[in-house]
Amino acid sequence: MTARAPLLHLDQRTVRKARKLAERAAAPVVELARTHTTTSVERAVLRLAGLTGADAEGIPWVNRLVDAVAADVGLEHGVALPVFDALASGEHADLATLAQKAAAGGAQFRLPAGVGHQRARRLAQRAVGAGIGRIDRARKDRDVMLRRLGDPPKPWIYLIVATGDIYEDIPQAQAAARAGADIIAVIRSTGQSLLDYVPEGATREGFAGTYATQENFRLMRAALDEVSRELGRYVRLTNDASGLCMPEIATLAGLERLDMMLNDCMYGIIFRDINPRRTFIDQRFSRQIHARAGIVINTGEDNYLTTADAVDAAHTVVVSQLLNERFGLEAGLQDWQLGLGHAFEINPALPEQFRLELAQAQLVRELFPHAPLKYMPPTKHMTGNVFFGYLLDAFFNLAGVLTNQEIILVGMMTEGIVTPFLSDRDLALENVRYVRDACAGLAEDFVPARGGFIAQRAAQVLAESVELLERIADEGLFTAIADGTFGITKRPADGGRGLDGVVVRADGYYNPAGALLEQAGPVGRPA
Amino acid sequence: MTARAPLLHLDQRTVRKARKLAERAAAPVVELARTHTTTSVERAVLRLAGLTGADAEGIPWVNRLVDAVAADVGLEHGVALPVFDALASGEHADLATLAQKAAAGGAQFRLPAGVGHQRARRLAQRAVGAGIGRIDRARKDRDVMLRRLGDPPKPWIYLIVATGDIYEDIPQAQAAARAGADIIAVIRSTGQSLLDYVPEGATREGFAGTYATQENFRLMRAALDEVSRELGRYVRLTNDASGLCMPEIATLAGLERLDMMLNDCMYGIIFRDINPRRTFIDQRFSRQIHARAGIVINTGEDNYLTTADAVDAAHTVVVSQLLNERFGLEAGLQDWQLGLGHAFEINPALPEQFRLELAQAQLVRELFPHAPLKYMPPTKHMTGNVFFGYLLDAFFNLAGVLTNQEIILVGMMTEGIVTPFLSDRDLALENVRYVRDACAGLAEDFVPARGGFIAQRAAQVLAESVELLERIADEGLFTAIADGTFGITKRPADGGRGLDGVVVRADGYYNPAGALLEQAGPVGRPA
Amino acid sequence: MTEDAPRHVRPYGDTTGDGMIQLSFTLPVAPGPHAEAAAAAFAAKMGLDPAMVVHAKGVGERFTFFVVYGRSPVILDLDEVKVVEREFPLLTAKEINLKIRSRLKRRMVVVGATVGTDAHTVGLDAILNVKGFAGEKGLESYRELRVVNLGAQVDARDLVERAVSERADALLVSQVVTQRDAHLQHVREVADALTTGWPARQRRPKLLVGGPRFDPASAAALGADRVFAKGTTPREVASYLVHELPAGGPARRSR
Amino acid sequence: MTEDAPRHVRPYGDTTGDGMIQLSFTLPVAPGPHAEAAAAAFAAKMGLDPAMVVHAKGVGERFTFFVVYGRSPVILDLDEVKVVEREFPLLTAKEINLKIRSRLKRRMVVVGATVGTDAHTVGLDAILNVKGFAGEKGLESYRELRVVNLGAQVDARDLVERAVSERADALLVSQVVTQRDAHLQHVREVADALTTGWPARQRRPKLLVGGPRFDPASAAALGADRVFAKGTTPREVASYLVHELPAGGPARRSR
Ligand code: B12
Ligand code: B12
Ligand SMILES: Cc1ncc(COP(=O)(O)O)c(C=O)c1O
Ligand SMILES: Cc1ncc(COP(=O)(O)O)c(C=O)c1O
Repeated sequence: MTARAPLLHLDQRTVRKARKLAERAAAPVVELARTHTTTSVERAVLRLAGLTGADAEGIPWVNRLVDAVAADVGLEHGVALPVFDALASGEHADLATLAQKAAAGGAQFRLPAGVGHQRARRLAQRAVGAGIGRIDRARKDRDVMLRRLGDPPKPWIYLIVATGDIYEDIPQAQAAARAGADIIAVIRSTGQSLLDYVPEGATREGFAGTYATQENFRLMRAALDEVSRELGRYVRLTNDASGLCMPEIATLAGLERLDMMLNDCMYGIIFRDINPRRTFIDQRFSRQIHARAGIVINTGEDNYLTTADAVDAAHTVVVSQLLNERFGLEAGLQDWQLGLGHAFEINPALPEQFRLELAQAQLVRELFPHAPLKYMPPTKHMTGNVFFGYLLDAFFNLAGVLTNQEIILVGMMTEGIVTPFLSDRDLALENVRYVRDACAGLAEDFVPARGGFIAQRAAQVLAESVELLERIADEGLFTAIADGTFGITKRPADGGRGLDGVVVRADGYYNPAGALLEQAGPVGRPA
Repeated sequence: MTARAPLLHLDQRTVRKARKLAERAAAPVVELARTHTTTSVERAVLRLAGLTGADAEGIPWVNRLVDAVAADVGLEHGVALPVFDALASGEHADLATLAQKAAAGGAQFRLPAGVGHQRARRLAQRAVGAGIGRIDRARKDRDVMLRRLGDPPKPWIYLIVATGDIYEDIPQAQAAARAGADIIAVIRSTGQSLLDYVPEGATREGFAGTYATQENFRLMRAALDEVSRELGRYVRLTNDASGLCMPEIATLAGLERLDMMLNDCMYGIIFRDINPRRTFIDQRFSRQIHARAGIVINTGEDNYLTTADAVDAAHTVVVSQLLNERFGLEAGLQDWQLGLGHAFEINPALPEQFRLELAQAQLVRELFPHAPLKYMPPTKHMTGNVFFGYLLDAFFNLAGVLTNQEIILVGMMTEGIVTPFLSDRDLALENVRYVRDACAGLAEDFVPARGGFIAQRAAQVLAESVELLERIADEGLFTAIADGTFGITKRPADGGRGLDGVVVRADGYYNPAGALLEQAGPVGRPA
Repeated sequence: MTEDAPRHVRPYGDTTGDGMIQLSFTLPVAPGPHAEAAAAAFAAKMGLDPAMVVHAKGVGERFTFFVVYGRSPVILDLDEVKVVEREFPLLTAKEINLKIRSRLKRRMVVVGATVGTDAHTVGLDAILNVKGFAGEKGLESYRELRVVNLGAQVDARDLVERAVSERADALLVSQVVTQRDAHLQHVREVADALTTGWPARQRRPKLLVGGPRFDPASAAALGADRVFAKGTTPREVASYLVHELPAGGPARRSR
Repeated sequence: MTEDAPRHVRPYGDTTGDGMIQLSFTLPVAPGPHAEAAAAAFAAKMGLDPAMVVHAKGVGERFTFFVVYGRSPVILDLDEVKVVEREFPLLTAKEINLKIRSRLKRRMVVVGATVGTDAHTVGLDAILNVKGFAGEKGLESYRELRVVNLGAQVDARDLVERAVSERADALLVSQVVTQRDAHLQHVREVADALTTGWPARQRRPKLLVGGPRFDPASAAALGADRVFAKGTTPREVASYLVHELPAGGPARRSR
């Protein structure tokens, strides 16, 4: 897809100003993330080091081990040193044995110093390095498959599968791929993001979604590899990182070669009532992993418009996108990995609704010309009238074509009713296909009048965004979140779940993954 | 609606050439119509003179009387002189009595000469003049209602009602009007256009349509007057003129204040296998009546695309429109009365289908800037997939908005299945309303690139039209029709039904209506 | 169907056996809670349990339109489903011409029309005209077939009269308009006309009926020999025609 | 309904009594004539006669999606349709505040939450928050109501515990996710927690349940006092709450 000349004639100084303000607003939060760790970050380190499995109650060994370390020496120096110090003692065959013993009270941890410190550090680095090596290999495998099978042209068609049962999901995902999906998203069971551990194994009992587990990731990726080969095009897989286990899930995604991940700097705060500090710390580490894994993140601004009004709150979407961009770049992601989210959520009863949507979509397109935007279909105004819903989805598809969106979630006519039926997906793809083909070059004929309705609306939203960013840069992002700026949901900095998992890093804090990832720097775009 | 600046940059010399050619192609046919009459034209004269009713078998008295005159003296001088001569004799109380007696063989006709001729002529002129006076009054009544109630802004929403039963039709039509219809079309029972008489009375037994009768016209117009008053906007009524009784139905429409009529110079030929000569003669008289009645005609080019391919035959639509325009203007219609027909019938599976449709719709728009175009929704490619059909109708509605069409037929999702359900109409209006409102000003942003895909396609269709018109002007319209030029249906000049009703006018031919109408000239646009 | 396909099935929403279906309909009831309850009751009487009335919209003052989703209790035994399988082999044009030649020793005559007040010819033409349908040429393109296409709006008796005079081997009748069962009525008229109008000693021609809304299983009830539904191709019709030729030697006509 | 509305009705396509409805569903059957016959058989088993299978589309190799139109035999007796009519008068905010004041002699306490793993708060907030819904202000705006909104993802036992400590007069529970009947399960958990967790001597608070997919008639089955469906407005809920107040004099609480 060749980028089109900009149509909105945005004031470029204002655009630059907005970016500068986002950087200023993000700075203290980045500093927070650099100086703190969380239980989930530490568990992710152990996962990279190769620790898997769970106890009889289903609690993963990484949780058991981190809890044991925390009890003995605290987490402020990270788990790596105490754990690899204990391993180095030779008393424990491997990480798994150590974890089991620790859980049973049969292992003691200390903070090694001197030679012990050096040795533990070396061991930790080697183990975690191996994990990162596996992520690198997964990335290479993806590159090879992309070269061999071919990468579908953008826009990519993104379809959700959500039966709750991985063994129903797999054939549905394969059917969706055969019907034209470029990306399969398996969404999670309603409860999972609040679990402070990642469940294990293949699962069949989710509600309105399937549990994100390493084994489910593996099964689905294998199924999609199979269908990719059959179809001669690489079918991407995505899942949700956001939640209490963001760093770990990001790690598992890297290991199992997922291709994209829902990962937002604020989604967990606003929509899952997860503690703000916890979230900002977790998201940084998880994005460092994504950066390394060559995973494209999808941010969640679309969600704001399900609670806030899409016209009144249009600028909050843009502000959040600028923040997500800033946090993402800082964590090492590159522009092509920033699937910033937005959505077609303006009330269809509003006069000029479609043009307002076009203004917003084109604004986002021009603000982030190199980001693969994730464009979400109408959800809030989808009712039980499936015929009208099907029509609204068509206009969403049309807006995507006219404004060159790149990751197109496919709207379902039953959005207002049930999680998608098999036939919904098929009908939805028929809808996408018609609009894409029948209007293939229509963007050529879409020329918003200079200073006309669309241009004016875009300029207004940009101006409101700058205004809001100024306030946030001055008063702080935590204050803004506490005030209900995003999704009109108030989340105080000390509220929500998971704050007890946040730990201030001590001076000697050591995280071999963090260290490796910080130094690595960007790895570049896939071939 | 303010006319937009043209977008296609058509070559105006080519446009003028096309019109000249259409005039040349039409000339011999106009000459034919001026020098011939038909049974239906003569029956229309009697209807204007006030003759109504039917015999026990349901055959109207106008038919009986014309047949009796034809049997005695032939029709080459028209019915007026023999009939009013007989009346003048004083032996028959009135036209109805005369018709009854004639049917029973109890009246003799002659061609009056001298004083008798003058007297008959005077009487005829007075009687027919009274009928035309009634049409004039109906037109004034419409003007008054339009002024009082207000005329809905264009585009006008056009909805079909077709239960077969006038008493089911009426509440459905009223419901449609309340739901937003500006025009109600009652379409006819499948068999009617081949009947060589107009049925009488209120009817309940049509197939896939309701019989067009004077009483049904009256009932429906009254019902719509009622709802117009309730809604505070004038709701128009339309029906079909084309068929073997075109002149009579046009007359009844004028008398009963219908507002539009389907009236095409070739529809009956191609789609009902009515004799070409008969049709061209009938259409001229019927249009003279429409002109007088201030009725907007709707032509039938949309139908060609149900039998021919909408891409290959695009130019045949334009050629037919130019011919319909020419015939219409010649018969005294004004530009605002020329509801030229076209349709959204390109195969939705074709790449760039929507842009091809836009090119055609915009071309027609620019060729006939002052005509209220009648734009027909997809029919041929509507399948049993009502969801997809609903979507296709939305794109039709969008094309209408983008290219400023003025009479919008409303597409039904069940088009491929059944005649419309009550709910189809309601859903269809929801579709229209969304597109109209959400995209209200979108035409402002629709700017086909100069020399781009749309402009090129339009230029190509125009060029092909000129080429075809050249051939028709040279070889004759009858030859073209016989060759299957329109709707890929071959209709030889001497084939089809109703040729036996065509009569060459004799030197002394007299038709008081024709005379009044030819001399009247245009009456002007309604207030 | 593959070997391991189940014999008993239910509708599939997103899970095997969930039985989920969608329904829409209008009730002549004024919009409101009573109407919604009526819709739920209607769905329940159709067997849905649970039934979710997900959309209700007044259409005028006396009607309400509904969309309902719900679980149908119906379990279908696929082995009991009767399907009109093609009872004849699909032949190539060459084979068809050859068979006619060898069995009939003359060209086969087919007379086609859309009867009654129905004016739709596209379907009939798709079968008869050289141009054909779905990439297959129409019956006119077969050397050994003589096609008489009478077009549309043909009276049943006129059709039979013409078929008599053309010595037709088959009548091809198309019907598209189905409102108030017009198509069934018109086909029965042809069957009747054939019974009364066909010379007693002559072999009665086959009566083929086609159109988008016929039930393939309704031939007998209509007095026809075979019904062709939506999507029929010319070659299917030609293959059927030769299949129905008397098997042994040439069919001789009694005069 | 007007006086002359009929008591027995059928679905209305375009003619009174035609019984026409539309259906769509997927069968786990490979596309083809057998599948279409199966769809027709399914529709027949649902009672449609005639049933027209107007659309059939393979979804992958093992499924086929269908659209069917047909005539349902069901005749509905409108007098038999049970509708949960509003059993209480709709009061103004003023009247509501007054009644609480006069009858309770203190503010009424309501505790709201979306329970279980359901994170949807928009519906609950529409009822509780000042901002309200459909132009009506939410319960927080009533002077005599004290609203404790616990938000979403609240455990049933936590909710009841909090209700105990707040001395709640009513629990307002929202449920939006219905897949695998999650909403029913979660509501039953609250009802159970209330039975076990509520102090024996205290008046048990009213349990109000709301969400877009509840059957209004299901309250008893869920152990709730009342169910509020899609489109509920805050004033309805407030009116219900005062309607349920003990009629005579102030309600005194035993400690
Ligand atoms: C084209 C068309 C027209 C054209 C017809 C032009 C022509 N010369 O044929 C025009 C514009 C003139 C027209 C007019 C009318 N039409 Co019309 N028309 C259609 C349309 C859009 C497409 C039909 C078509 O051509 N299909 C394509 C062909 C190839 O498919 P087919 O007919 O199914 O044929 C295939 C098979 O069925 C089979 N087959 C068919 N016949 C035969 C015969 C034999 C022997 C065999 C073996 C096989 C066979 O083989 C074919 C190839 O596979 C349909 C809507 C739709 N999308 O289906 C409405 C439709 C058929 N029309 C309809 C109506 C009501 C009318 C009118 C009566 C409306 C009116 N009152 O004015 C008029 C009058 C016509 C009349 N007197 O009959 C209705 C019928 C409703 C119903 N079920 O009763 C439809 C469904 C539209 C609607 N929803 O209202 N129409
Ligand atoms: C907004 C929304 C979200 C937002 C929620 C934000 C928030 N803070 O609430 C976000 C984006 C976070 C979200 C997430 C998910 N959602 Co959601 N979401 C929706 C959506 C678009 C609108 C719901 C809504 O707000 N309606 C507006 C309110 C006002 O209506 P209401 O809830 O019906 O409330 C009214 C009445 O029901 C009643 N009422 C409701 N509660 C109560 C309580 C009481 C006491 C009373 C008296 C009355 C009452 O009064 C209200 C006013 O009239 C719907 C789709 C749709 N169009 O309906 C999907 C939908 C509800 N979501 C769905 C799903 C599956 C999810 C996810 C589980 C998907 C996933 N696996 O990731 C997630 C996770 C959420 C979770 N853990 O529960 C499904 C549920 C399917 C089902 N039937 O089981 C839906 C239907 C979409 C779909 N078709 O798949 N979602
Ligand atoms: C950014 C982001 N992360 C995660 C999720 C899903 O998270 P959960 O499983 O908590 O619903 C979403 C869903 O919309 C999202 O937008
Ligand atoms: C121009 C024109 N006249 C008349 C008709 C209807 O005529 P009939 O009643 O013969 O179907 C149509 C229908 O499409 C038409 O387009």
